[in-house]
Amino acid sequence: MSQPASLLKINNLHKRFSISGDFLDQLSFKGGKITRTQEHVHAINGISLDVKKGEALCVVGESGCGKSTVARTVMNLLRPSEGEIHYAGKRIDNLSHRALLPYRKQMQMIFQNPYASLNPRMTINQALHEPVKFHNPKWSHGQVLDKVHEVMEAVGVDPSWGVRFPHEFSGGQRQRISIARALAVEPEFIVADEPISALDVSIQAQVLNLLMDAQAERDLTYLFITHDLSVVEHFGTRVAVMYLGTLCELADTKELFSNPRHPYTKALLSAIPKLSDDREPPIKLTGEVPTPVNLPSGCVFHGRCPYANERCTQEIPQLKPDGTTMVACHGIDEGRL
Amino acid sequence: MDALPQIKPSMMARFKDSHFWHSFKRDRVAQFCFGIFSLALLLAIFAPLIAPFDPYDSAQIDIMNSELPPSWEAEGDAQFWLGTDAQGRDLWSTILYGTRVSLTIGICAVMLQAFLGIIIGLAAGYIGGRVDSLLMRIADVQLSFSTMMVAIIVLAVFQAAFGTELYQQLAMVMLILVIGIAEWPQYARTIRASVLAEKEKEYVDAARVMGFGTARIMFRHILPNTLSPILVISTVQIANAIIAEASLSFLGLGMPVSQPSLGSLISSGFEYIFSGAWWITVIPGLVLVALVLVMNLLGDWLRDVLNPKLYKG
Amino acid sequence: MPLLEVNNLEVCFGLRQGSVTALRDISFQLERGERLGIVGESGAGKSVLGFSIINLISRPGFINKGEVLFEGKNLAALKNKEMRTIRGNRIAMIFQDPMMTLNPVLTIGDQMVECLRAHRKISKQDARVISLQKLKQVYIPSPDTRLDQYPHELSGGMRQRIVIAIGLLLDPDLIIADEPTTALDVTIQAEIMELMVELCERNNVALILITHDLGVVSEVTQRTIVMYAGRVIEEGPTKEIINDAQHPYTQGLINALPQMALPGQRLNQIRGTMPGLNDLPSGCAFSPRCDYVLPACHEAIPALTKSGGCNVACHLVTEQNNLSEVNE
Amino acid sequence: MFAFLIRRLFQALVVMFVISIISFSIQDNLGDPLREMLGQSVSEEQRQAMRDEMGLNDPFLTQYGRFLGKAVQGDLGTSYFFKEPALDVILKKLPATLELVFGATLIIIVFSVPLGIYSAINPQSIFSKIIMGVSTIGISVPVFLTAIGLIYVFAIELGWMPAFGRGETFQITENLDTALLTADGLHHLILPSFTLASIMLPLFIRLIRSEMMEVLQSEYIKFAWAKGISPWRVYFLHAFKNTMLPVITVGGVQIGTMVAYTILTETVFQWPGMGFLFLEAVNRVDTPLIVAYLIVVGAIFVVTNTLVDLIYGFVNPTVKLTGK
Repeated sequence: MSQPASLLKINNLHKRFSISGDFLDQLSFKGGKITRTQEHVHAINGISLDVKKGEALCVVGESGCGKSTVARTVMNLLRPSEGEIHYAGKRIDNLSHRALLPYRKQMQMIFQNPYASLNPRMTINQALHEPVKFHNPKWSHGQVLDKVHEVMEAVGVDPSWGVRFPHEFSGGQRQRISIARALAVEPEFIVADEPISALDVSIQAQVLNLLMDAQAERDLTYLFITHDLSVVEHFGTRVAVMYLGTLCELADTKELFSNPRHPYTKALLSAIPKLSDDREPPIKLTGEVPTPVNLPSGCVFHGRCPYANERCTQEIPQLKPDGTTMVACHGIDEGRL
Repeated sequence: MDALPQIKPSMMARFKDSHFWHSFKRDRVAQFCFGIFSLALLLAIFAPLIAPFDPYDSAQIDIMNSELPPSWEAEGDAQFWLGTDAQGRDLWSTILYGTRVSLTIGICAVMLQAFLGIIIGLAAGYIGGRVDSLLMRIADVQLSFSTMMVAIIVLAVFQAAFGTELYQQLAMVMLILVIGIAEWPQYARTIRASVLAEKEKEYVDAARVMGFGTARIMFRHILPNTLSPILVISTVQIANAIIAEASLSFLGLGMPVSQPSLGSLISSGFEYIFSGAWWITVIPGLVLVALVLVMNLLGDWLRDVLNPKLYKG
Repeated sequence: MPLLEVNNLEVCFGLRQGSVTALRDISFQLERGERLGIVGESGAGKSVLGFSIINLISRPGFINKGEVLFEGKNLAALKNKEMRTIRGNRIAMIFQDPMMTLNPVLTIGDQMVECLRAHRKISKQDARVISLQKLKQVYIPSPDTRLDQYPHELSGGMRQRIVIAIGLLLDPDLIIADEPTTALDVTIQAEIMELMVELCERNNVALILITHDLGVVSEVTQRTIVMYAGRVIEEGPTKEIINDAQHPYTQGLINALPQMALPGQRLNQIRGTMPGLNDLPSGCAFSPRCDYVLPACHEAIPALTKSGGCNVACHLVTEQNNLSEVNE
Repeated sequence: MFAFLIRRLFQALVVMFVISIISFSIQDNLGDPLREMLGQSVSEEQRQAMRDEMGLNDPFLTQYGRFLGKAVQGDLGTSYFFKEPALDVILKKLPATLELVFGATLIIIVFSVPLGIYSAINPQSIFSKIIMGVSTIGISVPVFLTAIGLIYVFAIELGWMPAFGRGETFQITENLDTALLTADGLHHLILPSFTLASIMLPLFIRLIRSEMMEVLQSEYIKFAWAKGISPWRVYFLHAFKNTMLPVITVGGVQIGTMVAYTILTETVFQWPGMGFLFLEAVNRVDTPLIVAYLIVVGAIFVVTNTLVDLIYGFVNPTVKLTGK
């Protein structure tokens, strides 16, 4: 499914974290023998995605499904255990710190917690000047200043507030400043990791609108990570639904909301609390959410899926096209669903 | 949204507007302690100018004047305000010089601790992995042995190896080195804990995403955010270092009697307490306790104001 | 007699800079078996309200004025010892984050049994039997092994069920749930909410659901209170509030929801942020953010007045009502 | 459990290795054993012969190996001063030091727990403020000054307590005696124990208080209140058990400090324990005794730290010592 227009391409990405501590912790004494066992959190298990230029691809899933790990791996904050990440046709996941620098200017990130994403000891001006200066060392002071003013105005923050420290701002304002910081280096691709989930409802709308305006004005491409499906309907061009480190479904937003295929997507959609009275009761999922430490065999969702059969417990389903949608489900593959 | 002053506040204006300054203005105890500490610092610095006698100059000492009580006592001599010690030195002058020695050792030792602790703590916290576990394991072992134990053993061994005479000449340097090196884990652990807490915060990720280098992130972004715990722990550590020095001197492993710190002065007076010469022990003892107490109270106040518990993570 | 009646409640926090009023002039009633939602953004005072009902506001907060009548008894004036016979027994509370609510060093069984034995004179064995039964009621798989487990061995959803089971232990008349599903995933949230409604209906328990999520409120509750900056600004049947909100803030809140805008369109936002409790504007606290502001809004705090099936605190609504009355 | 044991064993080995290296270097460089044995009157040639015979001219590693071999068998040399095996001399003094540590620990536990809890529960009360004030003064007074003060007041001025010594002891075996079983011994123990406790007590009161105050802020304590259980149970079961976790960790670290301070306490009170002996040995350059002391103290640290970790794992259910 590679197309020339894709800006970011993720190929069969895996990420594991060891949770067994050091070498000694891994040893155990069983039946008179010393054995070494290593346990891993399987945060991402073979994900392939591509983000097309100019779109907003939303990655949706519940806590622990690995969506934030995808974001952090894409931004090279984490190194993948397996797989490759290509940006504009170049492989970037194995680059050195220095070789990555040009990409840092093109790819930026917005974080979840507005209270932690700004350095408390730096004024807003310092926080915005530093990256501009760092990536444009030849710019004069005036040029840097102009750029900082421009982005501050773009996010609706009065430039005269620049002398203040982050703690003097509300959560929504801080999130605007974080967005300004990302925009300051003129990126073309932004990874937004749950940028609105820590904000109040009335502020969420403000920030979401701001992100949409910025996309229109600056021709941005987004990888938008969220747990909130209702936001996705507005924001996303396409949606990728994740469960336990794997991709269940990838579809155009409209298609996903009007005609969800994967049983998990259906359950997720039906669980969103709605204001209207006439909605169907949520699909009840049975069973416990498995931990990413001991992944279930076969389809990771089979333990909670009402339609699971023998094959689902053994064989890992592959992402296959079904109409315009890509879906990983044996049931759909077999035409049962 | 509300209107804001347009001018950029200066450092001084910002300090005057800070929570820190406001709570200092409100807190009488903090002001008092700061006053006493400043006074002690001034007296120590200008001891040679203020002291009526030079206790290091044997020409000024007359053994006939030994064990004279303070001037307000019946047998006191007006010449010696606080009386004299067993060697006939003026106690007031000796205390001034002793405070100078104690403070010098305390402050220098803490500077050494801070230097080692900050570098090791930052490295362990930010780099993590094997470096971290190795350093922290060493710190654990060293801490469980306690500074006192390490200092006593090291100083005892050196004293035995050098012989008393040479040792006494090097005493001050030895004390600074030993107290400074033996206490590094305290600093390193505190810094490491706050670095670990800071590292988790997203502003560090934001800096990494910007492509900043490790050194820049460690020193420009993380280090300023660990200043509060550093300040708190430094205050308390000076107090601890002064106590440690006094204790070592009391055991005869610290400053020699010819060049007394507050601890060795107390130690030398202890022999005479049974014969009624209480002042040689009690007066320097009170000075020592007062000095340490104000440092500890300042530390408590700083802890309340800067609230570094937040960094516990 | 209503089960719970709150009259003119005022809660203050004594801070060094002076006292800050967190709740002002709160009055409402709750019938037996009724499910009431309290909605507001963070800082609106909804959690403080929940805690002040069982008189458990953390220091330095205190009830300054007003009364909380539970079956006619004023809880705000009760002594601690008497209050203890009500907490956990007649009124149970469910907290926000199940990861933090259970004591990490005590087993689930210990934490259930102690609650029963604090209010009833029964043996440990009997208490265990009741605990087991309640765990079954909240559909915990293999409940007997859970009793001897520690909280860290269980998942978040499971822990919240246990917290609910603890709440149900003594068959209370009222459960106060403070954001019970905010820390949980959507699919788990739906389960827990359904469970709570089912249990409340089956045992005829009244529920006060404190949340910021209008969707949850509309699904669970019969009546809703909307709070803003420490005051009730609108109160009425949930359906009416959701479908036909009268206060501009409530309208804004509902319209800001992503599902209220057309897909792909900009969302309807409320400008500005909620003021802090110590720098409230004069008059209506919402006036600086309101699109329909009148001169009166800056002068007087609007009182809660009846309008249709609801009570609304808004000068605009009052004025419009007066006008239509005159016209008639 | 397995990893824990291995790690402990490893740590113990490293610690003992470091101590043995230090000890050996001391023995190797401090004082001349020949002079101690032979006196001044022996000629240089005879000395060289003796040195060769005793292996004193062997390479460092050979000598160290020999030292280690002997040490493992419990032979740490003979004290120059007492002319007895150094280890025996030290071990004979061990009970006296342990008594002191025991007395101080008892005082610390008996006072710090109730006072710490009280001042955490009622932070605003006058009594709590007094407790906190006194404990701040407490950490500011060096232990030897406390000792001097106590001697001055209770022994010299009031004459209630003996000023120094261990008093009568009860002989259990030839090498094992205790002051805990005689009235006179206990009488002598009071002042030194309080002195030794005086450093740790304020520290533990403050620690228990601050940890408990933090625990009392937690959600699960709020939930416990909301369950309507008795304050007694909330404070002493729910809060206290969680408070103890950090206190145990710190307690483990402080054992080392406590042993170090026995040296000071024993010196002031002339309490015939290991610390006092050690300081005498330092002044007499009695190398084998210094070495023996180091090794015994090292062993005590390793053992107590292991015990503290075990207790921690026992109290904290989230730590699994029993392995996966």
